[in-house]
Amino acid sequence: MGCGTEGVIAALTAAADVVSAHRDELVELDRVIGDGDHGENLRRGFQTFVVAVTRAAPATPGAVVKLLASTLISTVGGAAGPLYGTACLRAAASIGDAPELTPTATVTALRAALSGVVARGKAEPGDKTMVDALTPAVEAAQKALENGADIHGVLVAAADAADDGAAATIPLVARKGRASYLGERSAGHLDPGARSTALLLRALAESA
Amino acid sequence: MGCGTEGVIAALTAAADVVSAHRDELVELDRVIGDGDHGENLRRGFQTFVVAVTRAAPATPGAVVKLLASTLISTVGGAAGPLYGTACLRAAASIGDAPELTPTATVTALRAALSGVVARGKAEPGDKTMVDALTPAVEAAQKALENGADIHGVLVAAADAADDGAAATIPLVARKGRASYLGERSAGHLDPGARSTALLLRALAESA
Amino acid sequence: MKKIINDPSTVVVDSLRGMAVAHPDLLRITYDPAVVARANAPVSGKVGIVSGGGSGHEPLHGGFVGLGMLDAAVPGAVFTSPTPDAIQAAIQTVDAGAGVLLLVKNYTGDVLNFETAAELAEADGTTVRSVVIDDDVAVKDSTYTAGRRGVGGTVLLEKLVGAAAERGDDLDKLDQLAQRVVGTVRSMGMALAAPTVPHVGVPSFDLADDEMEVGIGIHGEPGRERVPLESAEQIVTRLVDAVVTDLPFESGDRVLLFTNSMGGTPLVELYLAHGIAEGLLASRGITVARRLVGPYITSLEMQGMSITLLRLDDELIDLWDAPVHTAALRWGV
Amino acid sequence: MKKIINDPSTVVVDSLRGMAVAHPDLLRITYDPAVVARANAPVSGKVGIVSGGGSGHEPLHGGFVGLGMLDAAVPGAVFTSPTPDAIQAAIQTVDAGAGVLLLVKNYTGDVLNFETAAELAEADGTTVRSVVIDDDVAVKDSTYTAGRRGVGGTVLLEKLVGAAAERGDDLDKLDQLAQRVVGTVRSMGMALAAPTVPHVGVPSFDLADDEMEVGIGIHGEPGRERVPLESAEQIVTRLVDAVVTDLPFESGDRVLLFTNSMGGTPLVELYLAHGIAEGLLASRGITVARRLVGPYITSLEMQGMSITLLRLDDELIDLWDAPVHTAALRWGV
Ligand SMILES: Nc1ncnc2c1ncn2[C@@H]1O[C@H](COP(=O)(O)OP(=O)(O)O)[C@@H](O)[C@H]1O
Ligand SMILES: Nc1ncnc2c1ncn2[C@@H]1O[C@H](COP(=O)(O)OP(=O)(O)O)[C@@H](O)[C@H]1O
Ligand SMILES: [Mg+2]
Ligand SMILES: [Mg+2]
Ligand SMILES: [Mg+2]
Ligand SMILES: [Mg+2]
Repeated sequence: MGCGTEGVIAALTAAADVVSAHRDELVELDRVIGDGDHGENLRRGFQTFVVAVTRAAPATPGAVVKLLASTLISTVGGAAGPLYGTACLRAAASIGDAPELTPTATVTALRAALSGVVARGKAEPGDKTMVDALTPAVEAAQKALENGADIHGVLVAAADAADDGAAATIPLVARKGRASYLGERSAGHLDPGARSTALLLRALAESA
Repeated sequence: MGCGTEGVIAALTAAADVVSAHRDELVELDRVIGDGDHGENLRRGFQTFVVAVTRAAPATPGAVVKLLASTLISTVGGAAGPLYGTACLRAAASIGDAPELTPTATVTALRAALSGVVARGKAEPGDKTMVDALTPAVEAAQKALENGADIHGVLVAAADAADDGAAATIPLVARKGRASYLGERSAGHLDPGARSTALLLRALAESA
Repeated sequence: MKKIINDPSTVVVDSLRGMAVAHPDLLRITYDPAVVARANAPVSGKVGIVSGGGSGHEPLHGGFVGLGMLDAAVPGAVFTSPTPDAIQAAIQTVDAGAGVLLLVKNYTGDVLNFETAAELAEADGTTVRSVVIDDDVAVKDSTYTAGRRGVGGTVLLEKLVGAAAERGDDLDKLDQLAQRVVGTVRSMGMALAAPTVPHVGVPSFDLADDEMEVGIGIHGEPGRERVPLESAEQIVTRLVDAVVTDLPFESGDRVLLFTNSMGGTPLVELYLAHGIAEGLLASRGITVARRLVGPYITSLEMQGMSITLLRLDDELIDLWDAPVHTAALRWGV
Repeated sequence: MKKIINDPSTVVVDSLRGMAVAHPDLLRITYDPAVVARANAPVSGKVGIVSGGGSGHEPLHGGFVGLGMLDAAVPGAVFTSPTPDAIQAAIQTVDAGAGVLLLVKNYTGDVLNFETAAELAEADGTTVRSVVIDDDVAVKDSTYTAGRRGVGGTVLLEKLVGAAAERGDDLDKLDQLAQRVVGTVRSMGMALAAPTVPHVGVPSFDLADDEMEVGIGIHGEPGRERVPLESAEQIVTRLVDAVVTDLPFESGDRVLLFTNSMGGTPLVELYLAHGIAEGLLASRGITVARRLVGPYITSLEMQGMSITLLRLDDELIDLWDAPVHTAALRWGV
């Protein structure tokens, strides 16, 4: 049982709602160790996508994710715009024009997304970035797949691992992104991008 | 029994001390309905006088008051500088080069001071200015003189009347000076210049 | 109190020393008495233009000393008009024999001190004229009061009269021009937060997070009224309406619109407000022919703004466009 | 939050509209995407100089668009780097066939978005070069981190490269010049009080009345360390020492000293600080040959300042002195 175009649109629309619901939380996290715009920028980007996807009515899951990519790139700005945008671009490419997402395709797409973020941002695990949420998420998804999980199971495993990965950024001293300017003072705070990554994966898992 | 050069210097030095002691009070009064510089400006002027008078060692009471006048004019600035300066200039002129101040000469000097303030500032009683302290002070001093008071008695009467006159400025709406810009909002506050006038006269009375 | 200063009692002189090293070719500054003069003063054959007042309004007045504007500025202590001897020193410094014009903001202290200085200078044989500017419409005018304050219009007056002096106008013509400008310029200001005077150490007035002061001056004195915080649209409409209806400025008028920051209001907000003001004037049929946008007459770090309107004619436009080279205003050279 | 605005979500565009009407002869501004371009762009035969970044640093970058400086600026949302499509639109607007040079402040977001835009423009056949400026010595540099921030040096870079482009230098020479400037400019900043981002509504950081932030950036991010409030002498010494020892600047060097206000620090304090900085440099045998004093790269209404030093040679002095006509910087024309 895979997931078609409708399902992908529904999942990403649910993700957009989650971002809006957590807009203030993400702004506050970014205010403390960054410049306070992460929540507002992501909200703007995902809300634009919700409008765009109904207008454009893309035909395949890959086309939907590609539309999300271009929308994020052209409306979010900051670091998260290109990073999430590239992630989606790579994910869309890996999905191709398949009519349905399979559990395997889902894990492949997540891996492609991670490779996109790393390719753009050059961050390594432990740098206190979204990579610290996405990396364990991809590994957990892979394991779940090998244990025969369906898409829902794959995404739940990814979301759980992303939550842990995000929480694990709290003690870290940032080496990438704006928080790195604080040096030691960045330790003791949750990284906003890792948090938004965990929130997005959770939203996808719950609507899959 | 009159008051010679030494006595006048002593009295004005005492006045300088009183101004410094009340510097913050005058600043605060002026902060509320003005621009907060009255206490600082008067302190600067009178302290400069204390230094100047020992250096210049003027020979007569009139010369001492004339030195105070020029010092205030050249160091106080704002409205109070020229107003108190002109007051002292006129007072000095009325004293002339008499070796001693008599009770009569004292009242005449106070009247001359008032005429100087009015000539410069064009304020009338009730405008919420130092004139509201100085006018009743002159009248009370005159009455005391007619009742045979000595210099001390004359100045105590002036100081008492100035206190009442200053207190009476509280309900007034300012028509002159910076407080006039507040319109109705100036009512309910003691006028800083009226207060400083009362403080100065009290200092003179106590050292006479 | 949070300020980048060493000692509240030496702020003005310390700041002037920095200004002197920052503009060595432009200014010649003395400290006792404090006078900011054009490096090449006196300019032979030229009428000297002198202004001054309390410090804390920077760049006014020292930032406007230079070619095509002031020959000298006399900075008093913070918010305290300078003393006659300092003003007299400035007059002597710029007097080239053609006379000196004093541009005085209408505050009791400034008027009295400049008056005394003028008398002293006249006694020394210098021909001196004074023009008092009182463009603040927030203060109701009356012969029984101290009258209106001199605010934003002062900047425009100094530029226009300075340009006329530079082209060689004599003292009489400059006196008349200055009075003409005073008669056709109006301003109104507001504040979101109070400034803190160094020697006071606490804010000049206390304002709640949801309040603002309307009809404010430039010395931290409270305004005419305290009202609930409003949107930029409402704030600018208040100011423009008050200014336009006072003169009044009418449909068909050509004006210079000066949108001024009181110091703490950043450019992003100021441009936003300026755009609203231009829209309001356009809807009234008033043509904005020239503009000035920025912090030019301030009240220390006070957050707030003011709107100044000047009715223009061809001569005033030429004078405005004429070259000016000062620390704060420069073009055409 | 106290600001003269209508709606936090439209601040940037509302402000750009005001800037457009304030400078009709100088600028041509589009809003979607937001681009502030020279009125006469593209200038035939000339290399286009483009910069940009988040808004809230005014007058940077839009205030530096004009003759002898930038051909276009790309303003993002407040403290948010602009998106590739907006940057690409700016590139197209200024491309006259001689290529376009992008001046990028070193922030992950700016670098990534400008990088993407450059790729898109190259794909469209425009020759694009990018130079990243990272002059903030407060941030320890390292290949493992995001590296140093681009701060005050950006203003000087835009002026110098803009002047060289105006005199006709080709893309290669401009690229080399820009890298040379980046290699010889250093900055350090501090703050007394935090700014408030419109869409956040509360101060970016909380500072006690007796504390200050040292090594601050221009996005309201806290600095490297929080220390007790100090005197101007101590503050400026901290900044100058950090900047001088980093490059290092040495005895005999000729430099441009840029004393910058973060927005909320008034001119009276800034000149005071500037004077202290000149004294410290003189005592080190460093000659201040040129200066810039004012709020040119700000962080909304943040109270604070920064010191930027650029080592000069004859060519850089000529480029600095060359005519410039922008909303915020103007001389020689
Ligand atoms: N080099 C990088 N690689 C991966 N993620 C990064 C990198 N730099 C920043 N991030 C992520 O971006 C988040 C900040 O996003 P955002 O606030 O939108 O960008 P900006 O810092 O430009 O305001 C950080 O919390 C971090 O997770
Ligand atoms: N026209 C006037 N006539 C008489 N006294 C005046 C006049 N204007 C102001 N004053 C007095 O001066 C006082 C303010 O002095 P000061 O603060 O030194 O001047 P400034 O208002 O220039 O700061 C007022 O409290 C008032 O008593
Ligand atoms: Mg951010
Ligand atoms: Mg006062
Ligand atoms: Mg005063
Ligand atoms: Mg940002």
